[in-house]
Amino acid sequence: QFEGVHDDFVAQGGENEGLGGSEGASADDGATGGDGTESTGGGGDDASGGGGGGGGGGNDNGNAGNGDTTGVTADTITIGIHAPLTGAAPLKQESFATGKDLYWQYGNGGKPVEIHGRTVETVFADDQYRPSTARQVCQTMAEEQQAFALIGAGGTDQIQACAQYAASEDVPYLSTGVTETGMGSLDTYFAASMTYKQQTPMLADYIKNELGVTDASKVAAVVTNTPNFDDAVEGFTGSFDGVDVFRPDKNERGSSAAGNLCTGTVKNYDVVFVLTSPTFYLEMAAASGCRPQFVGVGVSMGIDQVASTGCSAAGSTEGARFFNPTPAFADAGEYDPDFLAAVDAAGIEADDVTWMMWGQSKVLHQMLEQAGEALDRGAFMDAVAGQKFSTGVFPDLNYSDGPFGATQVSVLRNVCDGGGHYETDFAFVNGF
Amino acid sequence: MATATMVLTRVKVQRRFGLALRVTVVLALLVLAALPLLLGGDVWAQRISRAAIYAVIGLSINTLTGHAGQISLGHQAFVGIGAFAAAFMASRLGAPLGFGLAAAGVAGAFTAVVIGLVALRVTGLYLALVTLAFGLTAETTIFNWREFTGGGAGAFAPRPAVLASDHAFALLCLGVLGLVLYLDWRIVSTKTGRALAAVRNNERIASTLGVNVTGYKLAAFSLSGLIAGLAGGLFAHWNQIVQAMDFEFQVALVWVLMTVVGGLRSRLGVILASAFFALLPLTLPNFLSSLPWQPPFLNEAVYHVLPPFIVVVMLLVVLRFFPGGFGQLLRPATDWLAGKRKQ
Amino acid sequence: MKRRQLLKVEGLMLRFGGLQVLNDLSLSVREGQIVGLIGPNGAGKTSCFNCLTGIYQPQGGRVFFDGRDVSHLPTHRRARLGMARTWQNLGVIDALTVTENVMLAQHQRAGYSALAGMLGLAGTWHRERELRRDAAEIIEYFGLEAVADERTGELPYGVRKTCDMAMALASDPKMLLLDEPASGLSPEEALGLADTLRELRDRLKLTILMIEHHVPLVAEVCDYVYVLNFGELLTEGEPAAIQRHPEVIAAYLGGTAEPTEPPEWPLQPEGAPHGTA
Amino acid sequence: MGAFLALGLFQGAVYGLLAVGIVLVYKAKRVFNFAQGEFGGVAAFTAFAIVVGAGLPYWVGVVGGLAAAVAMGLIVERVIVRPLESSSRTIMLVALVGVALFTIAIIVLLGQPIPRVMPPLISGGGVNILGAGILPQQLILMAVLAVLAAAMAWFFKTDMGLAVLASSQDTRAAQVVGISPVAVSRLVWGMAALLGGIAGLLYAPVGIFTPGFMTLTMLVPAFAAAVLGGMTSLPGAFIGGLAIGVVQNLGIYYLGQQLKVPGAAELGVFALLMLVLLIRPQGLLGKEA
Amino acid sequence: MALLEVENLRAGYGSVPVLHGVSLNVEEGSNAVLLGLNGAGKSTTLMTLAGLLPATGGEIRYDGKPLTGSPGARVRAGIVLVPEGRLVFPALTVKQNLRLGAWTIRRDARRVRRNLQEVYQIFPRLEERADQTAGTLSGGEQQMLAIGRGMMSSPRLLLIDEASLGLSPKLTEQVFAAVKLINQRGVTVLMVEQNAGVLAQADTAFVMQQGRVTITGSGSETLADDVVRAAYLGV
Ligand SMILES: Nc1ncnc2c1ncn2[C@@H]1O[C@H](COP(=O)(O)OP(=O)(O)OP(=O)(O)O)[C@@H](O)[C@H]1O
Ligand SMILES: Nc1ncnc2c1ncn2[C@@H]1O[C@H](COP(=O)(O)OP(=O)(O)OP(=O)(O)O)[C@@H](O)[C@H]1O
Ligand SMILES: [Mg+2]
Ligand SMILES: [Mg+2]
Repeated sequence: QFEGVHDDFVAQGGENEGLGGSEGASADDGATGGDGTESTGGGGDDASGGGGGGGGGGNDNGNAGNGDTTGVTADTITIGIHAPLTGAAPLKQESFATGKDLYWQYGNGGKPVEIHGRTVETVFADDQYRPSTARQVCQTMAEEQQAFALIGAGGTDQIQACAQYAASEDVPYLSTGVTETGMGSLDTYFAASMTYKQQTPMLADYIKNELGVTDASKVAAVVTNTPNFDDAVEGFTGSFDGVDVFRPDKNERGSSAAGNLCTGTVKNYDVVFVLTSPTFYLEMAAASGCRPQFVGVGVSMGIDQVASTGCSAAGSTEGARFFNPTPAFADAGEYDPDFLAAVDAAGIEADDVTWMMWGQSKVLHQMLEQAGEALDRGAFMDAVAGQKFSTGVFPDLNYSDGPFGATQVSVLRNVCDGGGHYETDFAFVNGF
Repeated sequence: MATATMVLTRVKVQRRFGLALRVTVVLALLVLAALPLLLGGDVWAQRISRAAIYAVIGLSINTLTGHAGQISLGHQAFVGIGAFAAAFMASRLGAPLGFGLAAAGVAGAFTAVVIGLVALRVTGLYLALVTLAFGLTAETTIFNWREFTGGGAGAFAPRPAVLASDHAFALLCLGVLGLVLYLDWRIVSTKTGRALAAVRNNERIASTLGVNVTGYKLAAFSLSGLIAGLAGGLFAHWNQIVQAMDFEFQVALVWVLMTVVGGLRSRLGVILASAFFALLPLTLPNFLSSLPWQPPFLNEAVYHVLPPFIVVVMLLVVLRFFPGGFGQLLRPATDWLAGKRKQ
Repeated sequence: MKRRQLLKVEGLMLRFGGLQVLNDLSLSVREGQIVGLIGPNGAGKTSCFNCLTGIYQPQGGRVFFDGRDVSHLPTHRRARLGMARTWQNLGVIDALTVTENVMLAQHQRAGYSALAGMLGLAGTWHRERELRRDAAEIIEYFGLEAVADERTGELPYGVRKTCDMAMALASDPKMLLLDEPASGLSPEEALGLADTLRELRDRLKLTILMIEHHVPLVAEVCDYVYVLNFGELLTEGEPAAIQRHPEVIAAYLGGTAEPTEPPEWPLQPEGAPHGTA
Repeated sequence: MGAFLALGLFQGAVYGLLAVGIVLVYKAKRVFNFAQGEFGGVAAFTAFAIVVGAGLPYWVGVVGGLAAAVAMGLIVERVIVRPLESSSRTIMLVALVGVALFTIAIIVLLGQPIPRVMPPLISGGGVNILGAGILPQQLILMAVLAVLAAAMAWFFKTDMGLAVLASSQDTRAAQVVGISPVAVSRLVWGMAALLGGIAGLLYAPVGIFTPGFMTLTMLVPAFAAAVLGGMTSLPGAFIGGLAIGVVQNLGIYYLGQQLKVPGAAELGVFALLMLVLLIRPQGLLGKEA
Repeated sequence: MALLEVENLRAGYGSVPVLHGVSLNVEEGSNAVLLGLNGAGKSTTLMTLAGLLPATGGEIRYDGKPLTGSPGARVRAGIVLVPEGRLVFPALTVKQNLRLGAWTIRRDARRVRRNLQEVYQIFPRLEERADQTAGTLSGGEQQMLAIGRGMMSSPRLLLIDEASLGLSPKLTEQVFAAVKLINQRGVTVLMVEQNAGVLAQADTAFVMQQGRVTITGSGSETLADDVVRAAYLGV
C-alpha cells in the first residue's frame, strides 16, 4: 500500500524536479515575472497541477487588490516569521538566523529570488512558545516592521493566536502544524501542512498497520491540555478506540507524567502518542524507566535537535516516529537538490530547521508569484485561495476547499546512531 | 522699610516666576511623554498601554509592600486572576468591558484578601514564601483550569468597538493609571497612609495608637488585589489573548524587583521603573539590532532574558547605592517641582 | 473627696511557659491621680502595661476602664476608649517625622473613614488641615517645633522621648500609661518632667499611671505608689511611706538596708531580656 | 500508584538536598536563600561545558562545577550579602531573588535556552522500584542526601558549627569571643554553594536540564521541605524533602489523574505548606537554632 | 611596667567622635575601675580596646608593644571583653556558651577543660545550669555566664562593662566578689562601674568626662572625693 504511495510520489517528484528546473531556467534567462509564473503553470499539464493552470488563469484575470501594500516596495517584499527560541520548545537560534533568508537569498540557483522584480527580506521574532507573546510580536512585525505576510514556524497555540491577529488586520498568514479549531473561518490563513485532525487518524492506522500494535490498552496518548489539540485527540481516539489519554498542562513538567507511562505490572504501554512541548516530551522520555515506542504528529517533535537531545538522555527517544510536513533533513538532497546547492552557495551550516524554512519559503514564493506584479494583501489572498501549489519539499497543497490544503505527510524515524537525528521512513504518503 | 518692601516683592516675583516655570516644565514633560502616543501609531499606542498597565501593577505592589510593608512574591496571581476574569466575562459571557474590568478587580481583591488572611498569621520571610507558593499554584492550577482560561491556548478578550483602536485603549489605560495615582496620593496624605506607616514599622505601636492593624492589613491586601486585578483586566484586553504562561511566577519576582528599583512609596519612581520594564522587552531587540556594533552572544533568544538581567543589575545597584530607588534619585527634581525648598 | 476609679485591674495572671510573670495582681487608679508603679527589673511592670493595653492576653483577671470591662477588647479598641501609652524603648516610628508621628497618633480622632480619605471626599481635606494645626500646637507645647520636620530616627534619645509623650497626648486620651518617662533624661530634665506631669493632670484632667525607676521623681509627683515584686504586689501606699517600707528597701531600693541573711540567687529571672515589649 | 510513590521519594531527594543548603543558610544567617538552586545551576552548566563541551574527563567536570558553585557562593557573599547585612531581611530576600534571576539570565546569555543532557555518573538502565524505573543516578542522589544531611547535622555539633550558630545569634558577641563574622559568613556561603553544586551535579543527569532548572521548579518545593522539617533542622530537611516529593506525586496521582485537577503537583505542595504554617509553624522537627 | 598603656586614644561611631583623647595605665595584676556619667564614653573605650571599634588616633600599648589587630587577635593576646548588656548567645546552652568562650584556644582541649573547671568553681551556679539555654537564665546568671565565658580563653586582661547593670544590690555584691576572686588569681581587671561599692576594692580609679579621663587616683582616694561621689556615684 505504502509502496504505491511512494511510487506515486516519485512520479510527482519528477514533476517537482521539473519545477525546480524551470526555476533554474528562469534564473538562467534572467527573466522573471510572467514567464516565471508560467513555469508553475507549466505543471498544469499533470493532473496534480491542474489547479496551477487555474492559478495561471487567475493571474491573468488579475487578482482583486485591496490597496494594502504594507511591506511591499518597488523592489522588496518583507516577510515576518515567528517561532519559539525560548520557552518550552526552544529551537536553535542559529538555525533561524541562517534559515530565514536562505531561500530568498540563494534559492534562485545560488542567487536571490526575484518575484516580479522584487526580492524578499525577512524579519524574525521569538514568540517564547506563548500565544500572548506571539500576538504581540506578530503585531510588531506586521505594523512596525512592515511585514507583508507572516509565517508561523511552529507551536499550535502561538500560530492560532497570531493567525487571529493576522485575520483581524487582514495580514496573510502561512503556517505548518495546526489545529482546525477556529482557523477555518480565518480568511487570511493558509496551512502548509496537514492539520492534526487530519493526521491523527492516519497515525492510528500507522500504529496498527506499520507498528503492528492493535491492542488499545497498549497505547497511550499524552496530549497537552489545550483546546487546540482537542480535535487531534478526537481524531486519534476516533480511530483507535479505548486508548488512555493523558492531558498534561502546558507548563507542566514531563517527569510528572513518567509515572503514567511505566506503572510496572499494571500497565506498560507499547506505543505512546505524544503531542506536547519538546521539553516535556524529552523529560518524560528520560524519566520513564520503561522504553515505549514514541510516535506523534507535529513539527517541533520531528526536529533533529530534539532527536539528538533525546538520544543523549540514555537513548530514550530512539526509534520514535513522527509525522512531518517534509522528509528528513538527512535526505534533503534526494528531494530538493537546489537546497544543498543553496546551502553551499551561502556557505552555511544547514540543519532541519533550515530545511523546513526552505520549504515554507518555497511555498510562499509560489503564492507571491501567483499574486502577480500588482502585489497587495488583497491580491495575495485572492491569488492563493482556490489554488494548488507544489514544491517537493512540502506536501502538495490544494486550497480549493479552504485553508487546509495538504493531504500528505512524511514519516521520520529517530536514529541515535551518529549523534541523534531523523531519517525518512516514508515520504509524502496519504495513508497507511 | 523701603528695602524690606523691595525684597518682599522680589521674593514674590521670584515665587510666581518659579511657579510658572515649574508648571511649564511639568507640562513640557507631559507633552514629551504624550508624543509617542500622538505620533507613534498603533504599535506605540500599544506600548503606552502596556507601560500604563505595568505602572498600575507597580502601584499595586507599592500599596502592599511600600505602604503596608507586606511582601508579595505572588502578585502575578492577582493580576492573572483579574485578566482571566475579564477575558471570561468578555469572551464567554459577552459582558461589556466595564463589567469585565469590575469583575477583574473584584476577583483580584478577593484572592488577595484570602492570602491576606494567611498573612495575618505568618510574617516576613514566611509570607514571602507563602505568596510565592501561591503564585506558583495559581499559575499551574487556576490558570490551567480549562473552563475558565481555555487551557494552553489561552482565553480571548476582544475589545468592544469603542475601544477597538489601540489609541482609544491607551487612553483608557492612562485613565485607570490616573485614577490609581489619585488613590495612592490620597492614601499617603490622609490618616490611612500614616496608619499604614505605623503598621509597616511596628504593629504594636500602631495598635496602641488606635490603629486596627488587622483591618488595615486586610484593607491593604484587598486594595492591592483590586488594583492588580484591574491591571489584569486591562492586560487581557490589551493583548486580547491571555494565557497561563503570561503569569509565571518569575514575572511576579521581576515586578517586585521593578517596584523596589523604582523606589517603594515613590509614585513617580514606581511609574518610571514600571514603564521602563514594560517597554524594555518590546523595544530592546530593535534598539540593539540598530546599533552599529552588535555585542557578542546577543541573540533573539536572550532578548526576553535581558530584562530580568537588567532589572537585577539595577536592583543591586539601587540596593547598594541609593536604597530609595529612582524615587530617591529624582527627589531633588520632584521636590523642586512640588515647590519644596530646603531649609 | 473620693474620685471615681478610671482604671481597675482585678487578679491579673500572666504566664510565659513556666514563668509566672504576673500573679493575681490587682490595682486601681482614680480619676485625676498620678500613680506610680515601681519594682525591681523583671518584676512585671511592663508586662502589666502590656496586659492593660491588650498587647498581652493574660491567662486570668479582668481590666476595667472608664467603667467598662475591656478585658477582651483588642488593643486599638482600648486606645479608642482613651488609653494612651508610652514605651520603655520608645513608641515613635523612626521613619516618620515628628509631625507625621504626632498626626499618626491622632488617628482615632481623625473623624473620617479611611475610605473617605482615600477617595478624597469633601470633608476630609478640611479635617486634615485641622489635624495638622492641632499637631503643630502639641508640637509647640513640647517645644519640638525646631525638629518638627525631621525624622525621629535621627534625633537624640531625649527628644524622641519627648516626641513619644507628645504622641500620647495627641490621641486626646483620658489616661496616660507612661513606661519609665525619666529614663535617659538628665537630672534637670527629670525634674522638669514632674512639672509637666502635674500640668497635664491639672489642666487637661488626665489620669496618669507611671512606671519609673527614678525614685526622687516618683516621690515628688505621685499621689500613690504600687510596688511590684516577682509579679505580685509587694505593698502600696503614699510615696513617703513606701520609701520607708523595709521590704521595699530590701527588694528594690537597697543601699541603706541592713544586711540580712546570706544572699541567695533568685529562682526567677531578674533582668528582663533585651527588647521586652 | 506505587510508581508514583517511588518517583516521589526520589524526586524528594533533590528537594531534600536543596533544603539542606537552605537550612544551613537560615541557621547561620536567618535569611531565606532564594539563590540556593542556582548554585546547582551554575555547577551543572559548568560541568556540562567541561565534560560535553570540552570533552574532558568526568571528574574534571565535577571538580570544575563544584569550584564554580563555590566561587559563585563567595562572590554572592562578598557582593550582595555582606553589604546588605544591615538592611532588612526582606531586602536581603529580594536581593537573593535577584541573584537567582541574574544567574539564570547569565546562563541563557552564555549558553542557549535549549535543553541539555548531562551524562550520568553511572549509566545503565533503571532499577525497578515499586514499578518505577529509578536510575542509578537517583540512587546515588538519595545516598548523598543522607550522608550530607548527617554530615551537616554533625557539623553543627562541632566548635566550628557552634561558632556559626553563635554569630547568627549575635555578631557582636561572636566577635567578643574572637570569632570572625566575616570568616563565618564566607564559610557558610561557601558550604551552601557546595551543597547546591552537589545537588545540581547529581540532578542534572536525571532527565534533561535547561537554564533555571534548579530554581524554577525545585526551589519552592525545597523551601516547603525546609519549612516542613522545621527550617532549622537538618534531619527535618531530609524528611521534609522526601515527604514533599511523595506528597507532590500523590497529588499528581490522586488530584491530577483521578480528579483531573490541573497543576496537581504544585497544589499538593502549596496545601501542605499552608497546613504546616497554619497548624504547626515550627514544622515537624523545628526548634530554635 | 604597666600591662596596658593608653595614650590620647580617639575613637567614635562613623563620623561622630566620642573619645577625644583617653589616657590611662593599668598595672599588671591590678584591679582598675572606670567611672563616668552616661554617655561619657566608657563603653566606647572598652570596645576600642577590644578591637570592636577602630581607633582614629592615639596609641594603645599592651605588654609594652603597640596593640593593633582584629578582635580575635586581641582575644588570643589575652584581652577579653565582657560586654555591656551581657551579650550571651541566647539560643545556645550554658555549656556551649562557655565552649565558645574558649574559641581561640579550642585546639588545646586540656586547657579548655581546665578553664571550664575553674569557671564552674567560681560560679557553681553555671555548672548546675550547664544544659539550660542561656536566654532563659536570670539576669544575674547571664552576667555570670558572660564573665565565665570571658574567663574561658585564659585572659590576662579582663575588660568588664557594667557588670552590675540591671542587677539587684545583692547580686551585684556577689558578682563583685567573683571579680575580686578572678583578680586575685592573677588576671588584670579593668571594669566600668557606676556602683560605689566597687571602688573600695579597686587599686586604681579613672573618671571619664566627655570622652576624656579627667581624674586618676587610687580607689579609696576617689571614693573619698565628695565631688566624685556626688557627680558620678549618685550617693
Ligand atoms: N513576651 C515574653 N515572653 C517571655 N517572657 C517574657 C515576655 N515578656 C516579658 N517576659 C518576662 O516577664 C518578666 C517581667 O518582664 P517585664 O518587662 O514586665 O519587667 P519590668 O518589670 O518591666 O522590668 P524593667 O524594669 O527591667 O523594665 C521578665 O522575666 C521577662 O523576661
Ligand atoms: N552605636 C552607636 N552609634 C552612634 N553613637 C553611639 C553609639 N553607641 C554610643 N554612641 C554615642 O557615643 C557616646 C558614648 O557612648 P558610650 O556607650 O561609650 O557611653 P558610656 O559612657 O558607656 O555610657 P553608659 O553609661 O550609658 O553606658 C554617647 O553619646 C552615645 O550616644
Ligand atoms: Mg519594663
Ligand atoms: Mg556604657
